[in-house]
Amino acid sequence: MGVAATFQIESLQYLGADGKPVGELPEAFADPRALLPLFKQMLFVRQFDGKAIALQRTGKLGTYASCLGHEATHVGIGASMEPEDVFAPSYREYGAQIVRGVRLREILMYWGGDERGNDFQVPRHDFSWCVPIATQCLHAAGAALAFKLRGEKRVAVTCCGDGGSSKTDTYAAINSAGAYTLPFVQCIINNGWAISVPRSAQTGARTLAQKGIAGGLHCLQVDGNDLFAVMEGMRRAMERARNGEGGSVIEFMTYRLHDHTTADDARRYRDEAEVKAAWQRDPMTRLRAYVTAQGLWDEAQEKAWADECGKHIDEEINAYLELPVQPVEAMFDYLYADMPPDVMEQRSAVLAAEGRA
Amino acid sequence: MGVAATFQIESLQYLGADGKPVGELPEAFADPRALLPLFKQMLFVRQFDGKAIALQRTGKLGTYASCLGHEATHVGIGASMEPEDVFAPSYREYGAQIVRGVRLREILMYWGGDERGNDFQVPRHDFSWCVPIATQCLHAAGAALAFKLRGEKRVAVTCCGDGGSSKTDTYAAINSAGAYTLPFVQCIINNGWAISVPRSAQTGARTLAQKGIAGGLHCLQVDGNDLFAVMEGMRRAMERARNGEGGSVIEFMTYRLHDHTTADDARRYRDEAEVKAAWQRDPMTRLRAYVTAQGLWDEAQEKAWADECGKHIDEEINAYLELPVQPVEAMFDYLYADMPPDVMEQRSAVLAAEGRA
Amino acid sequence: MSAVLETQTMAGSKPAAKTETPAAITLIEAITQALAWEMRHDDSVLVLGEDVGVNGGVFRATAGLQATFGPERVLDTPLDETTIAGLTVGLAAQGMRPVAEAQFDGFVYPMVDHIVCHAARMRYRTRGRLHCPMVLRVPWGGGIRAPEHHSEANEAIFTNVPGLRVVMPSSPARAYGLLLAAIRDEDPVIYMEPKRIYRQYKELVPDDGEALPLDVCYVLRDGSDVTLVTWGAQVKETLEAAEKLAGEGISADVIDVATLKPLDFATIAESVAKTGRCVIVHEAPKTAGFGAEIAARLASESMYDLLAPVERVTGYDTHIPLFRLEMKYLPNVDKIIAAAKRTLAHS
Amino acid sequence: MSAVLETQTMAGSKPAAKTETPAAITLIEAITQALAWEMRHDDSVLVLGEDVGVNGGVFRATAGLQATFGPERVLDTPLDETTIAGLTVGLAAQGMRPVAEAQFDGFVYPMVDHIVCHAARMRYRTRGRLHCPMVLRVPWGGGIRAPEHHSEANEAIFTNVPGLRVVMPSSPARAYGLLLAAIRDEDPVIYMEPKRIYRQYKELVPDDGEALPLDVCYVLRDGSDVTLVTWGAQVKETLEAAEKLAGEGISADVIDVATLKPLDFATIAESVAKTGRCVIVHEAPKTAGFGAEIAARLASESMYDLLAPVERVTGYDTHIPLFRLEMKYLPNVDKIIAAAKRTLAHS
Ligand SMILES: Cc1ncc(C[n+]2csc(CCOP(=O)(O)OP(=O)(O)O)c2C)c(N)n1
Ligand SMILES: Cc1ncc(C[n+]2csc(CCOP(=O)(O)OP(=O)(O)O)c2C)c(N)n1
Ligand SMILES: [Mg+2]
Ligand SMILES: [Mg+2]
Repeated sequence: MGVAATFQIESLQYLGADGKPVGELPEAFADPRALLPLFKQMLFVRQFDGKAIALQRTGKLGTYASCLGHEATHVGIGASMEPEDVFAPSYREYGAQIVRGVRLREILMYWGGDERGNDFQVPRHDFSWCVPIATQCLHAAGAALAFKLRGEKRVAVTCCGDGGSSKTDTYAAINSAGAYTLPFVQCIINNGWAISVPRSAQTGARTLAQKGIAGGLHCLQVDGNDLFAVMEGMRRAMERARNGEGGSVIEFMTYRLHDHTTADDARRYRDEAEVKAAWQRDPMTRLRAYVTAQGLWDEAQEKAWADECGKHIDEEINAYLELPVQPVEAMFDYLYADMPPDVMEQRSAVLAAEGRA
Repeated sequence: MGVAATFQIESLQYLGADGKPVGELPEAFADPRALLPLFKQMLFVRQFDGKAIALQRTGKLGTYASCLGHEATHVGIGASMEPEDVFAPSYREYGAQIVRGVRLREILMYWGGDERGNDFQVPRHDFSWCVPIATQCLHAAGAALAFKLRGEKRVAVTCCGDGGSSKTDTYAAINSAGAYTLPFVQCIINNGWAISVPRSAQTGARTLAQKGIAGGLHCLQVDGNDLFAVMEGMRRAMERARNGEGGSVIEFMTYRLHDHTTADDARRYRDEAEVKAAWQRDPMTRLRAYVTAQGLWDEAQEKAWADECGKHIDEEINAYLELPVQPVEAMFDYLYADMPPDVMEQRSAVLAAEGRA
Repeated sequence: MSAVLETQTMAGSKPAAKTETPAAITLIEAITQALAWEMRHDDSVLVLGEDVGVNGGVFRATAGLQATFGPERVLDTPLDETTIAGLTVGLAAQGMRPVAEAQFDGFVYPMVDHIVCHAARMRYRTRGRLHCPMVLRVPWGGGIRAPEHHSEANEAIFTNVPGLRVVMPSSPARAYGLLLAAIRDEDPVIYMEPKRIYRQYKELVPDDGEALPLDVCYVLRDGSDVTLVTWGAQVKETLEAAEKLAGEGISADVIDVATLKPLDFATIAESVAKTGRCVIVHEAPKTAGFGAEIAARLASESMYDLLAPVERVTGYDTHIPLFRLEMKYLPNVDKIIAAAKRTLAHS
Repeated sequence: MSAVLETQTMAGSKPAAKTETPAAITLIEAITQALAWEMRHDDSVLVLGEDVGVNGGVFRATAGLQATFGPERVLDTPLDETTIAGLTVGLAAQGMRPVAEAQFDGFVYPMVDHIVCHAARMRYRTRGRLHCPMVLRVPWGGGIRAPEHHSEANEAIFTNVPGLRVVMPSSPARAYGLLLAAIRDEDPVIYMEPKRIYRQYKELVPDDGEALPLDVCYVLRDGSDVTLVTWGAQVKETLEAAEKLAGEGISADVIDVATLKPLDFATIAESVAKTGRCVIVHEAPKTAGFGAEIAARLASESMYDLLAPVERVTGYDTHIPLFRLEMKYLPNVDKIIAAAKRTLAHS
């Protein structure tokens, strides 16, 4: 009767729901001003998200997956990466992508039914949005393997949801990262729901962070509505990865304040009281309280920044709305590097039918 | 900086490599005579295994996967189950199957290229051998779900190897068992190798038992060459399952003493010294030392039992060898309950070609 | 195997009179109705999938079922298609009749392993000792302006696999009768649902528990000049094309294949024997789509009947585009008419 | 697209003279040779799969490669096909040229999701920003007395999927040239290896790094009465059938499709234009097998050339049996001859 192994999963929280620190802040934020650009990004993302939903509601966008409530997690993840790192998102982490350079018009193009949205001008090497849940996690592991084999000091970061943490691909990614000691960070964004299925129905595991134990990875649970915790958790994971110490799994505890997508109606399955309670832990309010208390932010600044954001967002929306639809041959032109004769023939027939032969 | 969760994985061992108890034996074996039938089963299985290999070497059997060295684990698993439980094996656990009633001729028929080997006369409800690694684990979870939904007090037990523990299906089975609190036991039989790939290359996890943590299951590591440990580990898991307390993952530490299959040559990738060392932990020698020391067994008994086994095995081998090949229409007759017309037509054409229309 | 001739043509997609009838239901409501009927009459039937419980499925196919039959008959699964497929095989092999849902066609691929290696083989492998009476429901096809991977027509993944049945209804009545048959069948059935026409029109579907055969094509319209063969959502466009062709004096047989595997080729052959011409319409890419099988059968069993080359009007050999371009990809009335006319240029 | 006419017939399976030549190699040795050539000349090429490392693969296709190129170029993977496929996509999208091995055809199903949803779509989805230059090697087909799931002919899983190429060599030289081409191609290639003929005979394959085109069928034998079309291991039986038919005064074109997708139909059509008759031979089940696509093309593009119904000699619409019965399942020389003669009964 021995003990074969023991494990402990740490959890990180720095800011209370009231925006007051609950202990010493991470070293990187000794100067609280370091926080401000990130807070502003969060505000920007939230404003954009609202406008995207409005666009959908008025028929100018297809189904859209809101990121309301995830801003601290998303922006924190993006801000923890270097440009040369590779990000493999699911479909919701605009905050991370925007920090990395993805343009709003690209986000809108994608949800507007136009593949050109995936053709990020920056960052060219990041993976695009990924609809088949958690498959991106394995692509990130593959990317991390490429970095390791080439001796590059780059890290692959990927996200999946609480639902996605049940997907076998997530496990496969975690296991490969452990087997090959890869520079890999698996972010599990636990927002409480996978469409209508609550976190509790996904698994009997007490935490989602412990999924990493199955692959021998470093595991951590952080308050995903606490930007400090997000940044500190990511810092540790990124450092480990870059130092060749291997992969991590971080569970970010947050909440999906909106419907799953604009095609969903969460009232069918989710208690309004739960949502109300979740608003009490809103990352934005919390951080605003903190920066305001620090004397770094006030209403006037918020107003000015909101206006600036609004202008930029509107420009991007206009660019999106004015974008002409792709020519029909686009559906053939990006399939193969060398177009096979049969495909070429079909392309020609389509052009001929459009009188453009 | 709190602690989100802690885990501890127990390990069980009762018998030293020299066959001497290393502590108090499990309660069930207070009377050591309880052990004898199991020891005899192990001897029987080993003798059969050797004859099966010989059959393959002389061209009378197809590729065969030997179970040499796994006897304590296999027999112990089978002996821990009730007849109404369901077993979902991989392809190697003859010991467990024989205890449950599968006949040697069925094992030989299967590896002899005849589907009738899967048509166990007993137990009718067990799953057949499963070649696509670890897929059987999910079938066991499905069976366990059926038991739970119907309110039956039955348990589904499944096995995979150390290699199979990397397979996403294993993870999926573990996760479902946790999510639905199923009467499910996942046996991971760690015999050190998955064909040529050593355990160390499969995963960064320190133990394979900890795979269960990812799904919130009860986890245990046992010495798989120690029949006491196997029986005690299984007892705990079966009890939990039958009491509605949910699923378990047990890692059995054993060793594959033979090549992967008769089609494999382990000398290409495995050190002879490692194999020699593993023989020192042979479950058979160890248990023989114990029962002999207990005065329960001697050479004469061993000889008499070997003869008895030999006779039975030869009978079964003869039954196998004398079995006529299935009629050609068998390849159509078991495809659907209601044979579609097209299949019927192909069947008729084949019969006609054989002059049997 | 005899073809069933329906009088109703469906060419006008919304028969207003029927919409008023209280019991007239849509295709997806017919699916719900069939599930409920069978769950009431057979305790071993259960439904499982992602969001099928309180949410009633993302398309509402299982709406109300959990409330009626309880969470032990309608199970939300963890988010993993491998899990769904594997559990379903295990359930079916141990005496249940699971009806699993793949949320969208594009998510069926992780299920392929368990379907092909186990569901389709269990009976064969065990010489009948175990078998897999299960249904996999797959919302299928494009044209609903959905995101990526929500618009695939991937029936060809399954049609070459022995041991499976592949079914695709195109009307509320056929959805009801075929789903009942699929659940009752002792073998695995892939039941593909043309999501574009889930709510296209209503028709009266008596809730009488009457199943339809799983190996019969439906002649939806009777003609003599050309045979139009299709399945799923394209039945609508094909009937419209036939209607327009009729306006030009060209009369077309329209066949809804409905049961792709096993294929009731006799009904198609009979029609082509009469018309001498065949246009096969499907959404999937052309190359090695299931249309190829029908054309191949014609090339071998109806060659002497053919007066014109067999035409295939299909999705192109590329991925269905995101929704801004998807209607350019799909077959449509004009393309079908053009193909029919090409066959008529031969005599 | 022009057909390549080979002079060597291969009908006698062991050209004794060649076997003596030191450089004459088997099909599987040609695969090893191609892998080694390309790894020597392109640092981004790497091999991954189960047991591909020190063991050199269960068939020895990667024998010696890890010793030569090191464990960073030849990677054993954890035992999970989803892992292999997903890692391969990630590697390919980030600048590597992975050659992944599926240990057997029956284990390719868990790879389907990543192949179909990602490898085949990466370029399309990102408008060319990312792409997947990868090869999936799949030992294919039956007839080697192997256990269950080791004998599948499942090319139809891939041939309907846009964005993929599907290749199957049937000689050492074609194995070498096609594998080089597959690795160098900028898009994902499913490279299926007829394991039954891995070691069937040897031929001289110069290790010159010369790739073959990925869209060309090979006319292996020139005839005028009937066209025999096949691929993979059945090339052997088909050539033997042609030889026997020749003995009876019937001359057959024998075409090795070699590249199923994209299909060089022109070569087949040209042959059928000459012979008027076509027998398609493949191991996979008949219904919706890839043979259907060829027959369908004939029914639409060569209808006026056909003097007889198109024949398909294939696996039956059931699973390939375990090995005691498997040879009854597979096409063979007699079945091919019988089908050819059936076509000749028409004039
Ligand atoms: C393989 C697959 N199955 C099903 C879906 C449909 N689907 C889209 S999002 C979703 C829920 C995801 O939940 P979670 O992983 O928690 O992420 P969240 O949406 O909450 O960010 C489902 C089931 C899908 N996209 N892919
Ligand atoms: C899905 C799948 N992939 C590959 C194989 C080929 N294969 C057969 S056994 C084996 C190794 C299994 O190792 P392990 O799980 O440790 O079990 P053991 O053979 O040691 O009992 C492999 C790779 C297979 N049968 N199924
Ligand atoms: Mg979620
Ligand atoms: Mg092993």
